[in-house]
Amino acid sequence: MNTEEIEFLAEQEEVTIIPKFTDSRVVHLISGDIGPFRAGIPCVVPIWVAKTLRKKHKCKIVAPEWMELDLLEQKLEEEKSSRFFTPMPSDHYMGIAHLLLSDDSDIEHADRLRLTIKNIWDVRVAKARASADTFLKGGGRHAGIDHLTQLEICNLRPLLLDALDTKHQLSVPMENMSALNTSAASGSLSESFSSASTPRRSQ
Amino acid sequence: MWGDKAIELIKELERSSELFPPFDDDKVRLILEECRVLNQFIEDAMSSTFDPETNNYLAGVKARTAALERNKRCLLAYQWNRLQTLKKMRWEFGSILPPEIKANMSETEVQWCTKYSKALANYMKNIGGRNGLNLMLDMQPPKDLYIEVRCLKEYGKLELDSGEVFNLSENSQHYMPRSQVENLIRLGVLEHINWS
Amino acid sequence: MSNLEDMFLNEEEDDEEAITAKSVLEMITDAWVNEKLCPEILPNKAELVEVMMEQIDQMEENVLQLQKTDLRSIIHRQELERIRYLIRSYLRARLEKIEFYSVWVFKNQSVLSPQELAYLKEYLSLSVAPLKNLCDRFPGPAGQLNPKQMEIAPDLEAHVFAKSRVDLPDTIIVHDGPREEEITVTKDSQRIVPYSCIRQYVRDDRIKLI
Amino acid sequence: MSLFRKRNHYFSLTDVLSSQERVPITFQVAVGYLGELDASAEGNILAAGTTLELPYWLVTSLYQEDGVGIDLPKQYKQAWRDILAADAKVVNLQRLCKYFYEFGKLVSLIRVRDHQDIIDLLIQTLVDRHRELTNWAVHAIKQENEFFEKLDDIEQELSRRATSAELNLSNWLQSDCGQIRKAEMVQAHDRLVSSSRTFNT
Repeated sequence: MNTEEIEFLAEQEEVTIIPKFTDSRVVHLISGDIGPFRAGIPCVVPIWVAKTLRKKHKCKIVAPEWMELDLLEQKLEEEKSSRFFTPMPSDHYMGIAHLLLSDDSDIEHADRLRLTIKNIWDVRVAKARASADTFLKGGGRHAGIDHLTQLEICNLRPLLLDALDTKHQLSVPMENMSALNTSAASGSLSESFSSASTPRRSQ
Repeated sequence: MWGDKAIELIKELERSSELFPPFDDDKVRLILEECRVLNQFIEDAMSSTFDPETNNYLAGVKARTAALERNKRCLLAYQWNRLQTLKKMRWEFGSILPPEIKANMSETEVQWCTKYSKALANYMKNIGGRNGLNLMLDMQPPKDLYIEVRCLKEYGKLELDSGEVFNLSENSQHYMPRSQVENLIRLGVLEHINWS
Repeated sequence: MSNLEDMFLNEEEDDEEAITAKSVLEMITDAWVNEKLCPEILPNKAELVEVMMEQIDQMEENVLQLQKTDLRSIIHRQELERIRYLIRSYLRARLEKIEFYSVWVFKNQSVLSPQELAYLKEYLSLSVAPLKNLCDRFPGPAGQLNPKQMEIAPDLEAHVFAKSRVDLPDTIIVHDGPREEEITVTKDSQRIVPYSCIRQYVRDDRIKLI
Repeated sequence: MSLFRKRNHYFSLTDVLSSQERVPITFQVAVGYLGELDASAEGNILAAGTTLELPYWLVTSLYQEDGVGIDLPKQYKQAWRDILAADAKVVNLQRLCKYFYEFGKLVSLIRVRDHQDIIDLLIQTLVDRHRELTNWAVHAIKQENEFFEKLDDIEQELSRRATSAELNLSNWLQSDCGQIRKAEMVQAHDRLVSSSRTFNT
């Protein structure tokens, strides 16, 4: 999966908005009901709805609870000092930050929030790369990766899985690599010979 | 050496700077000629007498059998990989391929493309309810219903499902439904501008 | 019609067990992610897709009643585009595997929907033809297609990232050369593992790929 | 699709190419009907004591014959094992053998007594170079190609995949993602067509 596809998933997460309009009818979306909307009264909608409403100047988006500077700076410290990945407030923290903290965001301190979240991301990704390397060096075919989020995994995938697969395939006795090309394929002829003549040296 | 022409064919394909190099029928014919000679040896050997001292053809037969299999593998890999490219092109260019590419296709490949298109069309007609589902659309996650586009080349009139008609002349800019212009953007007729 | 459809249509009568449109959509979303990340083609969810396409058709008609500029219409249409994308991308991911692993999938065809199976058959016959043409020009016994060689099997030993939806009743076993390791899998735990050792759980939706 | 699956099947170009790499083979006895393999052979007999370097696929059909022996290609011999063990990162694998890993795996199958040594060498080399490769791939956007050109074919593909994931992410971070783009092949085609036009005029 790529970044855009994971962002698509993040857009389905819910967020609180403050509508600037009133419409007492509930909208029956396939993904669940939203509304009614009352100007000034917060309500919860999927992020993609919030983005659309906002583009039309129909609402303000409220920061999720976890999107708070003090909290995030604490999180950053925690992440730095832990050997493991610490649990994140949302499995889509990076995607949501990206969706909600644009340049003209409604959310206060958007710049600093964005920076802090990016710092957390950087610490985690560096940690992930280092442990990927250790894992690859150490051997073994499985490892716990609790609390890694989808986007982090997406970033790690080609670096780790391809190398891991390659390493594994080098080490297993070959059944299906290109032996196809030669001995197996020419088997029919050489077999008919082996009985007729010289004994073949066994491996 | 046996198999040299076959590996040249493979390298040609691997190293070509072209999206779809011409089908190298001359080389294919040379490889098949080599195979004929190899096969002749094997047939002759099989029908002659075997004598471990004076007429030991075993190694010769084994090596030639391997060479035959090798040539076959290279030829099949050549054709198979070209079909993979054609397939990808069907998804990217649509059903009409550029003349430069068409010119490089063998007769078999031209036919294959037609059949592949037909098979896909059949499948897409039979899925997703009443009207079928065109899988060539929505290649990226959708964002906005309407998007801004600039026309990169003269295209002429485009009629939307709604009946509305747009005149797509070079450098003109339009605000149009994403779902109905995505294809033209992917083909390079339109450019998606001012996205968010 | 299928049980699923019955449940779906009876949703108002039996609230507890009912499968709502929302939950069908969630299941399709999960199927999409799994299919994108899984080395092999997974059992099809054609029933879910059918139900969802009917929903879409219905919703489309309802939306026609609304003014095009009505905010509600815009949001509905946007949702329809999102769901259609999801279904298209999901079916494309399957199609890609059907084509690439065609011979292997043909042998394991129970995972396909009837439409996919029909497509696979057509694809196989049209793809074999050019290769067979070449083989026909071959002298001697080599001039035959060997179906065994043509078969490309998915790499079930490929490593994947997985997350468990449940506490698994049994441990899973990871083979690493002569060594075997047992792992207890708890709900929401995440790991890197070879696909082969969680295959059955991915296929029955107890473990999802991430 | 896993990199392994993509590169290893009957139709795979990389698999065909890696089985074309050469293996030293010695005929201790004269062998008939193989003169074609040796330009200096007289008639169709390969003289006793002839040593040739033949493509892997051909060697597999002959190496089990009486009086035929194979040697390890130089890159898997002790001298190179030592060099790679000392510092695998600095070795130009591309020059040493374009399909170092995949060919090595193939060779290990026909040299039973060296099998484990070769596999160990391949794995150790892959692991030793991986960190460097990762670092390079992640920062590839702003670097020159000198490092890349030293990678074996599979390493190059690995790092291309990693680089493209990294690029995908950095574009997204710069909000460069919502744009609907020209299809990849259409773009490549247009570029080729326009460059050939420039060339012709």
